[in-house]
Amino acid sequence: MNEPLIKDFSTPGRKGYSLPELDVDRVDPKASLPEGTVREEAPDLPEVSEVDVVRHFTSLSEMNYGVDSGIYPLGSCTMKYNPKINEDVARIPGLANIHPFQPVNEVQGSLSMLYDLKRYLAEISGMDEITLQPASGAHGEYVGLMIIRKYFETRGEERNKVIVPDSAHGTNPATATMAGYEAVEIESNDRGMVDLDSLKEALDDDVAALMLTNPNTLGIFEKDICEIADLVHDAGGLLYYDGANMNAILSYARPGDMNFDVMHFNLHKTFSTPHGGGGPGSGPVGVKRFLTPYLPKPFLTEKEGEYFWDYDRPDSMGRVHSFYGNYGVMLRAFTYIRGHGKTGLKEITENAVLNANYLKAKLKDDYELPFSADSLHEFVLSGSKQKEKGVSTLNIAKRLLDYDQYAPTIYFPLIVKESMMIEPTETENLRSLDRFIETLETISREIDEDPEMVKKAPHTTIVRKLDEAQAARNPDLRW
Amino acid sequence: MNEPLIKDFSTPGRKGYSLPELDVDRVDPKASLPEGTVREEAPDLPEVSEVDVVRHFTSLSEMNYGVDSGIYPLGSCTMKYNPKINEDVARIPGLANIHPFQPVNEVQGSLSMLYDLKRYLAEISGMDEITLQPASGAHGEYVGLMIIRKYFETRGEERNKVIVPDSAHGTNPATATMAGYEAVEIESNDRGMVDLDSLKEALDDDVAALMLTNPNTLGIFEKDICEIADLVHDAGGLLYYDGANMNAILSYARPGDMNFDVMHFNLHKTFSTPHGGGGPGSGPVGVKRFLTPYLPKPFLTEKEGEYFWDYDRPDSMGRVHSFYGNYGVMLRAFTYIRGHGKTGLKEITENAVLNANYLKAKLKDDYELPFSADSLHEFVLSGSKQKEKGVSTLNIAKRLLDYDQYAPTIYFPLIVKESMMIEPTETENLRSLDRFIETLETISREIDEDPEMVKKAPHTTIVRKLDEAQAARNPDLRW
Amino acid sequence: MKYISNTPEEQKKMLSDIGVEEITDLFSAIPDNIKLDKPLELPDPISELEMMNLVNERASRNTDLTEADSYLGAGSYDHYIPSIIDHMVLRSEFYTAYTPYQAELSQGTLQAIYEYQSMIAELTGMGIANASLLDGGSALGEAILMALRHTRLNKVIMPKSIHPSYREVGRTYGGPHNADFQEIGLSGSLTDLEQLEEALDDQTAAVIIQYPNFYGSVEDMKKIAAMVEKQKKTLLIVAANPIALGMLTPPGEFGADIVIGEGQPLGNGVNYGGPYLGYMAIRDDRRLLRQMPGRLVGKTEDVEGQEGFVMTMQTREQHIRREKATSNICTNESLNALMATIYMATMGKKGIEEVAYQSFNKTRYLKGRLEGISGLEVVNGDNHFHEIWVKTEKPASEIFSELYDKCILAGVDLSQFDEEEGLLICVTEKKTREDLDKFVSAMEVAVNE
Amino acid sequence: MKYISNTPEEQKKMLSDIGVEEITDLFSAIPDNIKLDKPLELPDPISELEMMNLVNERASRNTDLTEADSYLGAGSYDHYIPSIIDHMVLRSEFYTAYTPYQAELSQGTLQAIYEYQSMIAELTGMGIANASLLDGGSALGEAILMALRHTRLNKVIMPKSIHPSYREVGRTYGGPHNADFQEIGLSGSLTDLEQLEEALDDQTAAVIIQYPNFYGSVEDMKKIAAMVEKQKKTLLIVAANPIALGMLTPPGEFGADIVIGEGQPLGNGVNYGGPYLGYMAIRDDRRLLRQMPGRLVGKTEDVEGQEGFVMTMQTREQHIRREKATSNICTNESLNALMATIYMATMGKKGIEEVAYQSFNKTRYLKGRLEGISGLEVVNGDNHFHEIWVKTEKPASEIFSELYDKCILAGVDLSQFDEEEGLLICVTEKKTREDLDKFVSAMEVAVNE
Repeated sequence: MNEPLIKDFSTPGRKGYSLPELDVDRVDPKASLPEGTVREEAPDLPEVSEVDVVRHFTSLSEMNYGVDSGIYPLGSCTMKYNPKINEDVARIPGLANIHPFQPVNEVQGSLSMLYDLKRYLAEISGMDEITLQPASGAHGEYVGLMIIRKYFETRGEERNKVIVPDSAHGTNPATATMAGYEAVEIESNDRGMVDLDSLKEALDDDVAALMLTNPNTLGIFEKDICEIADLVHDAGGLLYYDGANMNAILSYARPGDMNFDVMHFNLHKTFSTPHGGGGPGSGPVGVKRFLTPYLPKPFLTEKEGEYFWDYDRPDSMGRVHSFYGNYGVMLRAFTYIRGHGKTGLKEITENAVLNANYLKAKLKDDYELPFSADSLHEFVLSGSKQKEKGVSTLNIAKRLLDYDQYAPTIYFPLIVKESMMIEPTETENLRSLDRFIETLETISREIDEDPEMVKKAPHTTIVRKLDEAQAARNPDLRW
Repeated sequence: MNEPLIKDFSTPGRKGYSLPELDVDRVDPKASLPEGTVREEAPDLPEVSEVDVVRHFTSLSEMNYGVDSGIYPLGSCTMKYNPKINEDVARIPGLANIHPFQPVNEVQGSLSMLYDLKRYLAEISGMDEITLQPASGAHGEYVGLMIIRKYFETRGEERNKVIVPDSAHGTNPATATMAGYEAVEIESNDRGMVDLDSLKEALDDDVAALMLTNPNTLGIFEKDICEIADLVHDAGGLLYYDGANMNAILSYARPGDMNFDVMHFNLHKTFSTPHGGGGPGSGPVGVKRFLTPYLPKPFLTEKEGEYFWDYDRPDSMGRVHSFYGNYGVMLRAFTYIRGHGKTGLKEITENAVLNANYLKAKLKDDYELPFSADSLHEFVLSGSKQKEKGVSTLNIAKRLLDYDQYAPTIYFPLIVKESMMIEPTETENLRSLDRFIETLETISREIDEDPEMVKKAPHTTIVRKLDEAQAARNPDLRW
Repeated sequence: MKYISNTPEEQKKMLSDIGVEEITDLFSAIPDNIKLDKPLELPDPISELEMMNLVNERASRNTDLTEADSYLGAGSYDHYIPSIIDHMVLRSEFYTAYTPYQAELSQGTLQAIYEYQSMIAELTGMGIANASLLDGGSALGEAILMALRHTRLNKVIMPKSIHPSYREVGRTYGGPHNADFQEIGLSGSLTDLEQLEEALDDQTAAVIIQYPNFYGSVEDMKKIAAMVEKQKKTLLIVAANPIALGMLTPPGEFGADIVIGEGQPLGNGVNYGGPYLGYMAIRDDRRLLRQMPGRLVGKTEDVEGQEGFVMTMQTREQHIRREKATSNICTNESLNALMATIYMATMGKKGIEEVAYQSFNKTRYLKGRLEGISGLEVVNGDNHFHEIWVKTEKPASEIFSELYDKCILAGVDLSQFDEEEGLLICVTEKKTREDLDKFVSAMEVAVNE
Repeated sequence: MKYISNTPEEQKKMLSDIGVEEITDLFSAIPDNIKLDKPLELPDPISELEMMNLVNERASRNTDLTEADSYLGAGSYDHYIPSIIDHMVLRSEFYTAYTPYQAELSQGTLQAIYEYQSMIAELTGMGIANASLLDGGSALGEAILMALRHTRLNKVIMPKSIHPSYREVGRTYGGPHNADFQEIGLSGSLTDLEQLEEALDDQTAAVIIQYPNFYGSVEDMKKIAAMVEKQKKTLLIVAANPIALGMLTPPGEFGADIVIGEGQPLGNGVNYGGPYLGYMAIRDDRRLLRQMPGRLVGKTEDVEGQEGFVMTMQTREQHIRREKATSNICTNESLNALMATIYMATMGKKGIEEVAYQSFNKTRYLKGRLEGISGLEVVNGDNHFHEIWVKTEKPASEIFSELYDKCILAGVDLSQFDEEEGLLICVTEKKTREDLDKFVSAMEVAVNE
């Protein structure tokens, strides 16, 4: 049932495209372009019909699993249902079919939506100003650290380190490096939270910032956040909030109120813009007032009801996108937030947390719960008990696929062995949660009864377990 | 892997809809409506969330096979690729979002498209006038016979019979009955064509019309069509053309030139509007000039560049649709015909006929070809050889499904035993045709080697062979 | 635009395998005297890009409902359509499939139809619903034929309170079968029940009632049903607006034998009148069922005992029964029925009730405000669902055109049907109070100017 | 709007299973002093219907490209997008999926990316392409970082013939890593090669060339490549327009080390600048590959020997390598890459060539006609692909606004970048001769008025 590659459908002379006849003279570019710059032979792309293309990609889609297929409990990824109306809004010709170089007076409708989105995000987060330019979460982190960098630069302070807890996403340390910082890892304590002593030890006048997710990747709220903030601020550093877990706290707590100075949002998580199989995302950054001058340019501004891009930002950290960021994603997030409004966001968080706690309550007997602290929208189990029977978390994940359900995030956070990070989101219904519970219970039973079978999973998927080692050893990256 | 019924997802109080708050007073209708006409309890429809609905119907769609899934060789159904752009055109708000009671001056754009479509159909068929009102092929047949009825009525002739060849679609005799005629069946000759002697015998002054498909349901062109037409006309009857097989003759021959008086088109076959799992279709009817007065009303007319509906049609056969027919389907057919234009339609027919003849040439060794006459866009095989080995055409059809291909039309036409009526259409590519051939050859081999296995097919489909007898005996038609 | 895969080289190979030289050789069976010897007189082919430009230009010649505030109804209703419907319908496994002849590869379509049948039956309070018919008008035609066959009588009482186009279709269908149509006049905006009682006798095959009726009012169903019940053989056919059934008592509770109607209001766009879907539901009666036209989907089991769905009772249908079939219908409106199914599922119990009540209450609000305008009469009084019949001294056509200048489509001018005068004004849940107030102001000016 | 399934009863049941009373109890870990004690100051929730009205009103405040004849380009190009792309992308299995962590349930995304990588590699003439980056500008930033890491040098030659925004992004990315950017001036519409030669030395990590360059002209790639080749370590980074590669020699043939660019012209709409996709391709070189940022998909086999696809070489990436990763990139632009993949497949060999040639020839036609206008200079001469740089005596802003009155978006006013003056005019295959003639007439009036 493998689908061939699109090139395998190719036959010389077959056409899938449709273009008007050229209605002007055809001239030879070789006559006027620098020698050797006109290609002799057209690029060897497939020659297929429209029918071939449609069937091929329809078939590929059927080899994929999306949120519309069922539960997608990837911890920290917030795979919630993507409302269809957001797709409609992003496709309204008057909104989609505008060019980034149109003068601002021609695009006031869109700018008003972006401006509103900024105001919403500021209110939701308790931050003062927002840039929408970053095109993904990691991009947002990068912009955030670059703002911090510029801030210290302007003040003439040299600070070279960024502290990152060991439970942090891999993007945090990688971002620190990219922004020219040295990443310093600190350990978590036995309750899964930032260890204050380790933090104190790491803090010195070389520290530019602490990057933190709250609730953290264990789903646990860092209760000591106010103390943490004070410690960092007292050491002259700034506090960076990784917004990956915002779905846990909408309307309940705000990074701004926790004294974070900079943060990023993941519109494709919290605000339900589709992940698209790995993007596009969007990672707006929020800052406290004193950091506003350092935001990327251009900066969206309003004056007397007119919206425009301000390029005159002498202290800006610069630019990270060719244009203004992932506009189409912003339209979707605008729709989502505006539609939910004042009361809806709170319900999102409440039900996300309820669903996660329900799963946790039901699963903690069959699987080890390494940290017992209260958790919010997600929680982490360990497959250690099962590992003792020879079945790894990877095997469990693969076995879940046989039951037509996606697996949790596995082997992350690194501080838990055989970890499974589970985030159901608010859009799963009880039936689907119960089915997930039942399946994990079944797998636990299967591990007792027939561990070899589980180790060989998946059995019913379109391909069985794939050899990743071979793929890395002998990279076959193109046809 | 069964998908539950949508009601099985229902929980009291769950909501999938989104409506504004009522912004006027809410009054009790009981106060003003006749006693007993206000229901006490809302209808017991499912109470589910939007996510439930989306997942449910996404899942149902995955349990279906469409043209985008692969070959769909249903004879006489012309299951060709449905271009996506036709769907886009039919959804342009300026075209889709108009109300049937808007005055004609507000909908001139749409009326111009319908009028152009009529002109195209007239040119393609060689008929003089067209009505677009019938909403399906059978509806078109009905309108056609009612036009004939009205014609004879107006002339004061009483004619009560309609002749139908035994190879005709079931709709033909049923339509005759519905239009108040007695259907008289005549036999085909041994070459699969209308038997002229039987025809002569059946013809008398009680015959209103002969209904004919050309090429007929065997894919064979009725060579004697001119003589047939003369015979019918000489007997005072009219000639009706069933347009189901128009894909065989575009740009090669026209019913009008064959002296047919009335005909219907199947826009959802020849002109590639999607069948939608059994509709919507559209069955425009074309007539020769002398029958124009009898066309349904309202009748789309043009005067000095303005288009309007003419209701003043005193001799009209009446009306068969609440409005003007399946407008959305007409837009798609307009796009298809206009896009292909003068040269494209000819290529359609040529390749449809080529593909069918290629299949026939390759398959006639393994399966019996009961009529050897040249055939056009489709052909009929018989599973008689296989039947002798205990495997029926139904079994063969079901076995095809195991290879993820749709089956041909089976047990039709009735004049061939164990018949398989195969129409690949022009949009199948050689790869897909070869795969179909290879699969039928494989099945033929399987029948020799393991007939029991074939008889138990399908094996790999989402459900296995379903008990139709039980369904009819104890009808379970709702939850 | 072109959707052919074969390249010239492939064509050559295929021709050689077939054993002919040229493609044109394949057409030798067509006699020369009728073989077309010139190209069709059609425009030249164009590309997708040119096509989009062309159709957008045509669209720009229309005024669509996003450009005007529409109060048009009369059988085509502009309700809000949840976004998800088109997303689901664009799943090509649904829309590019044929009638589900091979059930095993068509469980999606079949199960959706089964769900459709179930929900239509529930909504109408009837026992059995079919898989859809062509539209509301033709569904009435089919219901009439069904009644003629079932009762073997031929008088059909078809009041003038029924949509004029539906009556036309009904007459067309009944014509060849000697149906004797009796029209019953109006009393205000309602069927004249005295006339009805008089016309009704033991020769009556059917009484047809529209619910709410064409003029927007709700007939006294109890009284009518009681009259019909007196005639043993006579069938009560109700043409019901399915959205209204979110608020109105289902016809099944009044003893209707056949309920038909236009399914368009259930999640289908106005689309200039089509494609829509006719629905039909009947009492749970085996004899009636055998007379029912159209496809039926039933639940059954496969060889392993697993549940599945098939088309069933096909012996009623043309492809099996040929000239003895209950109808010639073959293609129905499956995709539109799917849209209705998704609509009913999405709105659910509370949603369909809310749509009905909002439509009713907004109509009531408009009615109340319009009644304040002198020179304007609302014929319905307080008996309406979501349409009202307004009479003014000025001809409706003038009022319509004055409101059109303010981008308001004021309602359907009844004079076009040659029976009554006035405007038929429809209000759905899509209207806001602000819209309605604007309408009233514009109407005030137009009526009294 | 609301997408929550739990009903109050279900919530109660779940809370009781968890062992708490109220939902708010689940939030007790949040200290009171930071717990939000008031509702967010956001508007009230609205329904889908209200939302559509709201966003349509906003849209009406824009002038979109269907309302004006646009000659805007400068990195965002309005090519024809085949209808099928959006149909395929709306398959929810694609757009509602996450990064393909579980390969066995993600073969669709993975195979599509493998096909994308293959076609990008083919188009650019390079050995290896990654699964996409965020956009053209950030792809340049990543390429610069890659060159710094690979060469351990820090001089980066970035001529002014490169898109000003890309240069800004490049400077941002390079900043923290002490990149020493050297800008090279223009000679006409081309990079001043003498300056380039002068600046290029053995401390140079990379030379960046845009192809065609920002002003629409095609650099003398052979000459430049020869210069770069003289410096052993220096990498040649080419920022190429992928559509232009339907006509222009692929950078791989000139020995480019890294080719990056904006993938938007491949079947992605202009969309006010995003989401787009950055593409990146490199020489088939294991050392370079280890420095490559972004996802890579490779072909492999399952336990039964069946072919399949996985994300590979992940040890370069942040989730494995953390602070030592080649980039922090995680989410890329998979869905946009899918659109590009479908575009490349649909257009194919001949189609992409035809788009390129049509764009080129229509630009040439316009250029020829514009040159006939006195007071107007085309800086490019005959060296252009589908953009030309036009200088007039009148300020470009005045010309732009005069043509805007005729519903023409005359081009990008270069003065906004503070380096040069004039209009950058872009012509794609979507323009007709008639459009171009109208443009010329309008320009004639505007220039000479």
